[in-house]
Amino acid sequence: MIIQSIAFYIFAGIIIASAIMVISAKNPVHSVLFLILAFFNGAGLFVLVGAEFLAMIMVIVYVGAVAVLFMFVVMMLDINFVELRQGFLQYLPIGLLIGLILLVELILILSSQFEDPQILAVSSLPIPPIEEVENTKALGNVLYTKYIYLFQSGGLILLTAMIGAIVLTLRSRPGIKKQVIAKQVSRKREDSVEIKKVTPGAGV
Amino acid sequence: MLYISIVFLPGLAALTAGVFSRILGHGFVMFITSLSVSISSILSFYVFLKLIFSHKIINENITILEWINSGDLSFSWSIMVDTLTIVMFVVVTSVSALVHWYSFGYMKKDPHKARFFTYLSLFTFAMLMLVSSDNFVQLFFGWEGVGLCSYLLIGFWFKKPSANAAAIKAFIVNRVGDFGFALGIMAIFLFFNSVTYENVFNQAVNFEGKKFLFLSMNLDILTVITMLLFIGAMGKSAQFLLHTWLPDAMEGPTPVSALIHAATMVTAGVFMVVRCSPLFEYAPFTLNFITLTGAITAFFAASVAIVQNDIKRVIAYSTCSQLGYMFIAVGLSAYSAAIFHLFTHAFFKALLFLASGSVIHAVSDEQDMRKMGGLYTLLPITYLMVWIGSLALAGIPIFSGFFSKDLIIEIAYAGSSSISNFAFWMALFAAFLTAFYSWRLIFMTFHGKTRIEKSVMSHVHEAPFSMSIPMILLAMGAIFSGILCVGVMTGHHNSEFWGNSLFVLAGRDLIEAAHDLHFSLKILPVIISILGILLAWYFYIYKINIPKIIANANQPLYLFLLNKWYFDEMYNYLIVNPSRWLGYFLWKKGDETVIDGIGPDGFSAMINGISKKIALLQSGLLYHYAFVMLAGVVLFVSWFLLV
Amino acid sequence: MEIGITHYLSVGAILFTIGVFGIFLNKKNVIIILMSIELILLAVNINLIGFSAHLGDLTGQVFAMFVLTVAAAEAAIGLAILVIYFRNRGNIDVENLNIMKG
Amino acid sequence: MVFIGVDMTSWPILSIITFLPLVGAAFILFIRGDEKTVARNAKYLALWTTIITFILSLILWLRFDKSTAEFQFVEKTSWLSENISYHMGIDGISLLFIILSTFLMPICILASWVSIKSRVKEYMIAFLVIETAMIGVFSALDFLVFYIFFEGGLIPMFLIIGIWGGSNRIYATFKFFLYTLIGSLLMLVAVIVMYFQAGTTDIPSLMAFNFDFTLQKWLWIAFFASFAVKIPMWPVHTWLPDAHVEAPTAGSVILAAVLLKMGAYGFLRFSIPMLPNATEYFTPLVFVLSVIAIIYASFVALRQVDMKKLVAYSSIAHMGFVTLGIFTFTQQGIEGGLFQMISHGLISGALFLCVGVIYDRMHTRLIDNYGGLVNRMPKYAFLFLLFTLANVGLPGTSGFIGEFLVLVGIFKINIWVAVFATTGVVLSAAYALSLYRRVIFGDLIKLELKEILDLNKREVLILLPLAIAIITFGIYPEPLLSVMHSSVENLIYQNSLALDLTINQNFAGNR
Amino acid sequence: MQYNDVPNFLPALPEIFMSVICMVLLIFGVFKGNKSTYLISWLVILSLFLTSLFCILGPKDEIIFSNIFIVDDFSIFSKVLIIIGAIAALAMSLSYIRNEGMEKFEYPILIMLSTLGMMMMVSANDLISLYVGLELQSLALYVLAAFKRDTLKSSEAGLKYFVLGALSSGMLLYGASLIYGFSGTTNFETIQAMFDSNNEPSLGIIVGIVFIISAMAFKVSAVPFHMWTPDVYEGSTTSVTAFLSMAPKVAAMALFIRLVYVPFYGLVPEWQQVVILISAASMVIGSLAAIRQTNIKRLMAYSSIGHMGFALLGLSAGTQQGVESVLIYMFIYLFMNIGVFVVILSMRVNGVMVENINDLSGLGKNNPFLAIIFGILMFSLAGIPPLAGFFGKFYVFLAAVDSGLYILCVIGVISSVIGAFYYLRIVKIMYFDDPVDIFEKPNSASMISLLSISGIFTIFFIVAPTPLISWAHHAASSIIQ
Repeated sequence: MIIQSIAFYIFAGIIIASAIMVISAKNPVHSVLFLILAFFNGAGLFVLVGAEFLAMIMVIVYVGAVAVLFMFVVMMLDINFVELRQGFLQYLPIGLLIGLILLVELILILSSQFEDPQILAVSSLPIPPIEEVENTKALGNVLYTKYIYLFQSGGLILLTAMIGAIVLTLRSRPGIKKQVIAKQVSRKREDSVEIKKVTPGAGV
Repeated sequence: MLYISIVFLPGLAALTAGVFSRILGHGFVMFITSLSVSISSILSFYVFLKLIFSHKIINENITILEWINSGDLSFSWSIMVDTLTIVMFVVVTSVSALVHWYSFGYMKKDPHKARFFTYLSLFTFAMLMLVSSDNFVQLFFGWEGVGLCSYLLIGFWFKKPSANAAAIKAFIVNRVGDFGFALGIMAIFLFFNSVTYENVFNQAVNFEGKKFLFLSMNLDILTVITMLLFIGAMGKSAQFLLHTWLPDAMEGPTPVSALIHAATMVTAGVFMVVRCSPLFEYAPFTLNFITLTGAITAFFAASVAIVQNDIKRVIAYSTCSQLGYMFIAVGLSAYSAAIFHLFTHAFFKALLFLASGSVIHAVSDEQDMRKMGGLYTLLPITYLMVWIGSLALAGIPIFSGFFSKDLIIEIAYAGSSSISNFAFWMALFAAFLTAFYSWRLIFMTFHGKTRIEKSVMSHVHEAPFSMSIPMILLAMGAIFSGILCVGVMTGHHNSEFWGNSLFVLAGRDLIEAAHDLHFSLKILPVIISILGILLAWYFYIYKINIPKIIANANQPLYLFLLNKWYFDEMYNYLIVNPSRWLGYFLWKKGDETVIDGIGPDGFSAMINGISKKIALLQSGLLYHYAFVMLAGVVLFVSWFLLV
Repeated sequence: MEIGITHYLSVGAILFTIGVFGIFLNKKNVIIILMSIELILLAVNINLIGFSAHLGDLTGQVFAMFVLTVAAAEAAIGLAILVIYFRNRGNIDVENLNIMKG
Repeated sequence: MVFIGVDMTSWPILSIITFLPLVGAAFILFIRGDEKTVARNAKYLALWTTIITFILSLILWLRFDKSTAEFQFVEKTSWLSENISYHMGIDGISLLFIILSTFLMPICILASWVSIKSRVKEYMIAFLVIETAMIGVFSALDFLVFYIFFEGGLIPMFLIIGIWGGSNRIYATFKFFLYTLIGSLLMLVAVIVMYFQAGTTDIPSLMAFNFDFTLQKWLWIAFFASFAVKIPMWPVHTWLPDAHVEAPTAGSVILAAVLLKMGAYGFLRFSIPMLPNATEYFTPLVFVLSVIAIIYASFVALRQVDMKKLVAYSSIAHMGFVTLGIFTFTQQGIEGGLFQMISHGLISGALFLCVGVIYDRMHTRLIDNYGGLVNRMPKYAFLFLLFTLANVGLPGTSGFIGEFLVLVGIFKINIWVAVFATTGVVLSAAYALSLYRRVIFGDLIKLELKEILDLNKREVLILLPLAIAIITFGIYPEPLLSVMHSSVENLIYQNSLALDLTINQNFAGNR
Repeated sequence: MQYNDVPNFLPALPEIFMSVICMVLLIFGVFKGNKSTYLISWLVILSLFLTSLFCILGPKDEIIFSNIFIVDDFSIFSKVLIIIGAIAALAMSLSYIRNEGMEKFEYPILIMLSTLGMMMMVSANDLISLYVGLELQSLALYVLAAFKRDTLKSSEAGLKYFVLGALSSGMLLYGASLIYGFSGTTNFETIQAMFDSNNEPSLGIIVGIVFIISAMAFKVSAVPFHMWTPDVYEGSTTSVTAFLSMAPKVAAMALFIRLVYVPFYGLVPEWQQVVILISAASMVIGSLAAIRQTNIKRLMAYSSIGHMGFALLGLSAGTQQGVESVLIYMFIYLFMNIGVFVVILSMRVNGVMVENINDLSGLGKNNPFLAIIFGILMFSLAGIPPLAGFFGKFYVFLAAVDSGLYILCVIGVISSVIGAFYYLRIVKIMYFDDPVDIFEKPNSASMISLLSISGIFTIFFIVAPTPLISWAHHAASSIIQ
């Protein structure tokens, strides 16, 4: 138990610290790196409560795909870092105030009024004991059966994202030479070679 | 049918004239109107004579058409004929007919003759409707109708701004009177639940001394009603305070002054009070008030008349003064005397006006007496007419005024109250002034060296027959109407003549008492008048410079009188100007600044301002948007946490 | 001290708040905003997983999985939009993001 | 009466009259051709539509049973739900307004015959639509149907002022529209509240329903917001002068003659019978506002420099009499108020037409730009005089009957109010006659007026019927008054019953 | 735990049909290239039409996919409305996208995907399916908003929409997580059942509801979550704005209704407070801010904020009457919007789009047909009888008064007067001002027929209002037990 507690506090602490760094780091590259750190620790928290599959996904999807995508974009966009981070403090007080009020309220509510799960006893999809069915399998069991609708919808969402990303960013740049094999193959001699009679002494 | 023709002939004539004037032409219009009024006049005389000689009281009521019928308020267009009506018929139609004929000559050169005659007969119709009404509303109809015609005729020469101003003034001042009159009618309906004379007068006795609560005051019902009615009469009959329109009304053509502003319309107030005698009799306070007003008017108008220079204005103030006499009589319950004076006055005052019209006509529309003089050789007939009229007005024996006016002075003397005493002295003094200004007029106009410009002098001519014959006829009336009718109208048996058209409470009748007065008192007014004539002679023939000296010595008094006691100025200062200012203030400040400023304009300005601020809030910046969203969430969460 | 649901929720709440801060306190760089959104989603996931464990109910985990899926898709589209914005504008300053206002 | 051999009783004659103009408008919409042809055809089509509508509406008058207070020519079809139906019918209170509307429409069309030069087609359509709205308002027996007509009329009026109006028309038309809109929306809320209380928006049923006193007060205020603006009462009157000044002549006529009456009609049809206790409670307020309106507007009218504005302020003052009369609950007062409305419709319409006549010639409405018109325009001067005098309330014209009955009624109830209201009689003479004097009388000095022409045949044709009506009803008002009697009696009777009932309830409660 | 039985797919036929068609058309487009956009658009319209037929004719009152997908009258009503909006938006943009040079075959496909998302939203019976549907439509919309990728305005609109949309989904998720945690389930009906017995909801639930409502308010663009609307409406290319203002609004409103009326039906007093506030704020801000706008799209954005405020006024009633009124309102609003956007899309002078309100001046003379319909629509949007817009307002007020929300009604009255001002301003510009530029006449038959449909509906709704009302009545009664 103690170890669990210590682990929790470490993970939580790092998450919060790195989250703060994400939004306050001067260099966006650093931000991305801190984001990755936060995800890693999030995964750790997931593991602590037995959601191993999600922890894995977290690392794979977020760190492997999303964060790298971010990094890629940050690198790709030629941003002048020197100008950034100015005027951060201008609206800070009121912003902080509202944010803190929200935080205090949330924690107040969440910590004081929590009901016992036994009272609720409505758990519609009980987690099977880990000894019988491991987390990944349990998820798999419902994902393709009970939640097939959601699963398919998720697919549609990803399809949309794909279409979106393509339609927005794909550019057919004029002036860039592309290889068109069919064109190359169908090229005829007459198209490219012209025979001219050259009068001597007159040049072409 | 007879009565209906008397009343409606002029009306029909006016209608025909109005509608077909373009097709039928001036001559026809003038002829048809004059003819119909004359027929109606002859019929009136026929009825009048029949009444006198048959010794039968006439009391008829002919309903013509239902007018208003709403709940328990119901009355009709109808013609009610009794002695009072017949007397008024005679006065109205005869003077009107003569004025019509007179106008043939007087208006010969005017391009709008047809319109003039139409108005005249329309007026006659309205006046006849007024006197023959059987209910207060029809009375009011006639009342307003004559006011309208008066307005139209005063402003007949519409190109003259002063004429237009005078016309409007006449109408509006009359409306002030009507304000009281209308309220009076409403009060009558409120208490009597009817507006027909018959019902009202029959109930009057039940209301004697009854009070009603108004503004935590116990007011006597009949006093209130009669006071309100009398306010109407004051306006129409140009009594003190509401008299200011009458002198200005002289802007109209002279025949109009003769008909409307001397003989008929202005006496409508007297007629109305007399008609309502059954009500007034039970309201002693009002009667006293009437006497007082009459007395003050008689004196006031006479005092102003002595310094006026406009020939018509002198006569106008004289009219005003004479109306005061009539009200003195009315206030003392001597209704028959009042009507008698009305009757005689109609003739001699119309005569005076027509004669003065003749003078004005002769001197190319000049009205200022200071620019006349020495005309008697040139206008002998007119001169004679003015003499007859003045003698009648001054109350010199044999002439009609002697019988009627002196009777009123005697009645005033015979009355026992202090009010009647006051009225007596006022009337006496006014009689003196009357004689003075009448002869001042004669002397200034006809005697002495002429002050007329040469170019005008060459055109001076005596009136044509069309003008002189009506004058002569009127002169007959001025001379003989008194002596012929005094017995019938105010004699010992006058009640047989009047029938129930007049009502006097037992014990209030002063006519008998007046008859019994000592001879010295009877002769007193005459002496006073003669003194006035002599004084006028002294001032304006014998020592011509005296008036100037006196005027200069008493400059303030002179100016006070010359400016008619400064009434016009006072009204301008107290009522007209503040009204204009108030109108402007309410318009510019009230409507535009306050109501629009706070209401629609202010509201839209406010909305615009808010809209501007909201637009600023929409800064286009992402973090502001996010911040607002979050603030919204925080607000709602806090709401649930705290509430 | 026993680590209970409250702890997880607190971490979630703090992360959520930080994510929100990242959106509206950030003045210069839109990319940070996109990352803040990821933080918010992480906070939600922590909540969901925490509840799932607390309730002994698998639904939370399923939910979290779809959140993850969508988050990936969102990131892709977000970055794509960012890229075209950059192409048009030449920078990704938040303060310049206001040609439309009022 | 049998009309073209068909028994009329089985016809939905009210609906026919109401929607006939709309049919005409639809026909006009489909007129094609070059501009001139379209304009001419549109004008004639509109004219004939309105004339036929007028003739049909006369059938209503002829067949109207004066002896009963029941609604007549009733039609009922289900519409939104069982309790919100298309219900039409008229009684003695509404009949005359329908006649007034249909009577004035051909006149308005004729009045616009030459003065409207642009978009004639649209203009005629707008007028026909507004006619439907007007007739609908007065014949609706369902509150929602009433509301739709009541407010639907705003649209064409907005366009009429906005498109064919004067220089400041935008301000005026917005002010008019928004002012009236806010009032009527509040009324809509009140209607809905009533719907939930009584379960229906059927007017006869609502009349029979007893609302709680507190609720009545709120409902009354909401109604008042709508009707007071429409009448308009002081201090929500300022839209009227602006709207009148900017509206084209025929628009002013409709506005003054009919649209203003909708407010007072609303009081009579809704406030008084449905909310008797609240009406009684608020009567002093109405009296005070009406008296202020009469005196205030009269004073303001004294100083106007614009003819239409002057007439507009005079309308405000005259409508003050109407509200006074209505809230007296006496036979004379209410009948006087109704009569005053009809007569004011004729008179103010005529006055606006008169102003329009010279505006068409000179394109100015400023009084100072005129003077001495009688020299060139005797016919005009005569008719204008007649209307001015009717406006002043001279006995013998219809203006007198209304004012007199109202004053008689109000005198019974409250002498002070009567005294103050009567001052309006004096003031009206002052402003009306001074207008007349400044425009008509005097010498014709202004050069630009030297060539002004007198009324042409068309203008005489427009003004003469009004003049005849004003005089006829002034001398013989019985045809109008007799129509009202039963309905007004019933209104007063029901009102007193309702008040007695409350008194008894209170009495019982106290015991 | 075995789920071997084959689920009943039939009720989800419309959605399945659509996703299949989507993919088919996508492949078709990939092969045919952008030239096929026109054809694909018509195919999308056709398949959307078929979908709506499936919706109407298909089975109803079924809950499938283990209680996360529901088909009832309410969802059918909403779906049909959404499809009408989508078809209209697509039909009116056909010539537009060609003129603007953005003929890409993805355009109709994205619209279809977004529509699919909306249909999934309104059929959601579970927080997860809600989220998934919502995201599907949102993601497609983000892309659409930025679709004209080579203009700064469009990309900025996309970015703003995306960031704020993501924030709002974050809020939704956070709220959903709280609901899940405090109720132990994500299923709507189970949640509802909880509050039937348990009268005192925990604060966690309430905060969750607040978060979810905030997210919903964002989707329907209600104040204070409205700030994106004007910018996105202005920045997006006009045909997308047209789409944005129609179908997603209906879908979001339908989802909003389902959320507050199904899972949180037991908590009416709680959420009512929030909805009343955002409704009042939307009505007021929407009408106030619109007054000063000069860009017609921006103006329509504020107008839609105001209208959503009115719809929420009905929603806040918390009764079946309320739901009915919102449905009627949305239906009428959608039809009016069709006409409005046809006109905005026709605002083209010399081949260039114009968006300034003043560009409309003199339309009454230049193009009477366009102007008369647009004018009628403006009056209708202002809620003047006898036009359809009035009935929307009437029913909303009816519901609100029934629930005793008098003050809210008065606020509604005042803001509709203010709102009337700016609608009238447009009429004024069209009819009272002198013409400047002459628009090219909308020559495509689809535009003219859409405009006519919108106009005819608006004018003649009064004649036969009953079918819509009874349909809305059925729909409303299907979600309230």
